[in-house]
Amino acid sequence: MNEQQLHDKLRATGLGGIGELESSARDPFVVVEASVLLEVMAFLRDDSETAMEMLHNVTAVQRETGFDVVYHLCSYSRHHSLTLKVIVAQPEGEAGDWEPAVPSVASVYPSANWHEREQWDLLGVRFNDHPDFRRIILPEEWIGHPLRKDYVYPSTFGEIPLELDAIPLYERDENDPPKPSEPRPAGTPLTQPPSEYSTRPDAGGRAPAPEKKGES
Amino acid sequence: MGSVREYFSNIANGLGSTAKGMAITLRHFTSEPIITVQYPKESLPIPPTYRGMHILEQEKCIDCHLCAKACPVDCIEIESVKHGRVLEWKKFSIDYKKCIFCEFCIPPCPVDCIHMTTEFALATDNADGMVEDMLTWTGLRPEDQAKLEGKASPKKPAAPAPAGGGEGDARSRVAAMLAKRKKEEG
Amino acid sequence: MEALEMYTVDDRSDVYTEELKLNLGPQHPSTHGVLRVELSMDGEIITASRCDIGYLHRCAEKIGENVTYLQYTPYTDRMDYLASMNNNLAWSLTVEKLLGVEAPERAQWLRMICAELNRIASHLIAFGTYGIDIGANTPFFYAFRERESIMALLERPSGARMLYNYIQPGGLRRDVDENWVTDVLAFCDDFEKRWAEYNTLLSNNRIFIGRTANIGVIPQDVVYACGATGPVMRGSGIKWDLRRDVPYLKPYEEVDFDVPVGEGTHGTLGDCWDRYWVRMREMMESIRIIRQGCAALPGGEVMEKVMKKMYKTPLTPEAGEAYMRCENPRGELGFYVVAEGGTSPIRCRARAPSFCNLSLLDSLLPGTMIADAVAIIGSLDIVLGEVDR
Amino acid sequence: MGLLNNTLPDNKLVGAVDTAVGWGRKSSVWPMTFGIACCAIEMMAVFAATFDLDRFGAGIPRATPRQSDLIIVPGTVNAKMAVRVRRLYDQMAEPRYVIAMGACVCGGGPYVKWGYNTVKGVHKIIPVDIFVPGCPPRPEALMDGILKLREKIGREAVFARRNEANTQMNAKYDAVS
Repeated sequence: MNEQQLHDKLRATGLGGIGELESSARDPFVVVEASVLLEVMAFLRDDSETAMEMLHNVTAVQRETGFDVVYHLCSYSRHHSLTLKVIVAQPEGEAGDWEPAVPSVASVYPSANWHEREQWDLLGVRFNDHPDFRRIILPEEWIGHPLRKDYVYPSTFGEIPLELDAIPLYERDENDPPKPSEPRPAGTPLTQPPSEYSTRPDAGGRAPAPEKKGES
Repeated sequence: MGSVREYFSNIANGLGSTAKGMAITLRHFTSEPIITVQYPKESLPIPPTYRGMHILEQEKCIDCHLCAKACPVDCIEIESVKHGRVLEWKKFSIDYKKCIFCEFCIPPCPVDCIHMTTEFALATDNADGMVEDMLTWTGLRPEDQAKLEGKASPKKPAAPAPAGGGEGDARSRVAAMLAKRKKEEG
Repeated sequence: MEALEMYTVDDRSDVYTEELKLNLGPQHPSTHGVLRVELSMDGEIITASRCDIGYLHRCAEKIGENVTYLQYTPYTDRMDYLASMNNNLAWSLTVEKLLGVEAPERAQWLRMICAELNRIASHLIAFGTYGIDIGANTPFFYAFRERESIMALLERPSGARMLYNYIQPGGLRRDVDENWVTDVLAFCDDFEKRWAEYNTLLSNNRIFIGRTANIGVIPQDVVYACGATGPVMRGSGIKWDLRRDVPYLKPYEEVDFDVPVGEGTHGTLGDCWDRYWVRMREMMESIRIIRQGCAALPGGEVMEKVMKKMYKTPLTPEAGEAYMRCENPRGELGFYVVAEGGTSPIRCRARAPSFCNLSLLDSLLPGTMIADAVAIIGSLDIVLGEVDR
Repeated sequence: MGLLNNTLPDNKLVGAVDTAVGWGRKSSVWPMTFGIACCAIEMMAVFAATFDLDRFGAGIPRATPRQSDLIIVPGTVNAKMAVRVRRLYDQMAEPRYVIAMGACVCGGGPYVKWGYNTVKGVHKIIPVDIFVPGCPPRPEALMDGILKLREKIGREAVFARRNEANTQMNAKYDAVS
């Protein structure tokens, strides 16, 4: 089945909160309300025609208006795949450390377990009713979620120096401990480029202006 | 009784298959060519496309910083002063603590002045010794100096780039550079 | 689990065993990197296990959001460092999908040959290190000898031994030299003889079979539930290969090859030996693909003309998103890229096959002996660079 | 040892002992089986038949830090791993040597700028004897580093440097940890 047929099939179930098939992007996707996510997943897995045996990937994407949580499902017996999306809009007046929450699908697809833990670890998206909800990659004591756009790069982790020009552990003077460095502004990388030329001006990702070259 | 037989046949099987493997090893020991490379005396053949240490043809370089811009890790540092078309060089260094030898600095160069050589042995015991200076001279060359001071007309470029492909030239320069490095070391 | 009950629920009440917490890794020769597994032991039986990963987390996704599309290619090399060519291929295909371009025909065929060569190199490492895990040191040296030949072949066009950065969005960085195809074919002939020796050395060794058969059995429903792919999936008898079922390169539609699956040769379907044997047979299938690829290699350009300027001006795809799956030696690598204009994506997610395969481990280990744990970890063939990214 | 160093005159006998012990040490530098990332594969290639590190007496990778003289740190060290690397180094017996293999370990490498999690060079954690840059270095480059280390060991006075330096260093580390 192609995506259109899968979408029609989903619509025919009578579940509310299933959006249109968006084909504006390269891969078409279906936007689903968080409230019916588990039902939709269970239907797609159990129906003999859709037969989505595997949840291939779970991704959270931070956008300016909130977070998208993207689920890639695929069927190995029917050779088709579908992308589902849950959009969590950022409420008005919420600060940068706002944590969106979506229901965990680990009860339907156990493979979501690690994926969801990773998204929590790196992006700070909560998955409600997750069986084992803790950080997976970074240490438990880590502060912040590094893939956020406003993440503040740390200069140390405990005693471990993370900066390029840090004093080595074994050369430190116990009587004169190194001063904690100034907190860098959010989003600033750990090392500054050596000269104004050697970094791309729009490396932040969002600025669309293409680069003008003096030479060409 | 059957289990005892099975036990011993298992042992016999294990020994038998080990002996088969040993026979292969023995065959390789006697009849296969030796593949060990005696490193300090010889080395594996390195293709000319190998991405090793960089080399800069300084007289060709026009200080456009395109290589530094293309670098994903910002390991190239360039500093120079432009006097018209004459360049006063201060710095062109590559930090091998950061360089990942991806070769992205080579294709953007409009005058084809930066190349990668097959030199790979960069081991050092100095934590700050991995920043390699690519310049063969710093400041102005004597003839440029004279021209600038005498206010000579900047019609001619100070260092005319050698015509044709500079490939052979770059290679010979690599040889000279390596010889220089070797001399400094020992 | 039978063994577990036999030992824990026993009537020898005078034999008192205490639960022992054992840390396997992160520095351990048989964990294939810096994996840490917290094991609860009852005597020699594992009662519970908990994986702890993240000792090789290298911020790849954050970097992807900050460098340009082209500059990210070397970072994909460093995810699954045993199969850099396949990772480059997956990333390039994702960017090409986002841009809506396609590589020239010669580039596609060369991509396939290089990717298959790298698949053999990767499986050779799996073969050699699995031997060491089980206690056979010799296969390691044989595997590395053949791997050196592949390194030498791939070094010629790409310029590096391991992290090639050769396949790039739009094609290949440079064409291969004129003798390359002949040398690849000569390697194929040589490798077939070596492969037979490997089987005598390890695959059919009685002790090796005893250590791996009927150990770490993964049923098919667990494979689907945990999202395992690649040889782990095929070892359980599921005949699925993206190269055959969803061909992501045109040449894969034209070449003829089989998809080896586990058959339960030495007992249960889906045990360690089946997974190992799937890898061994995949090497021979790769040789078949390479032979056909070399025979049918067309001429022409290897890089799309419009893409050549990406070295000077960064690529700026339109807003959109693309998800691309590729069959890597360890399973299906998926790149999910979200672009909003600009020279960098706003999200760059890598769905790593080893990450999903490793999530099986916690359910596999309880009930087995500690020595089998090593065999099971080895049979999953994980690369920690890819698990943690 | 410091006592010996102070009392023994700098004569030919002490020099001969120095030379003999130095020769013995440099001819059996046993590395530790320790792999982190990409560079570990090239390190394994060095131990394999094509390059055969055993020619220099360093071909027996030991599985435990207690038995090894040399720790080759092959691959990126991140915040989580740095504690373990430090502990492994502490567990090694004197004299111990460290080779930093690869750009990540020499000074951050590709992860120097955006790597929120990586240590920018393992010399921030443990003292390093030889740096081998490259990403990853060729096996020959690592062997070049090991040859340089052998030279360095051969030049070393047996009773002097390392004990002093390491006692001071350990005291400092104990103070900060």
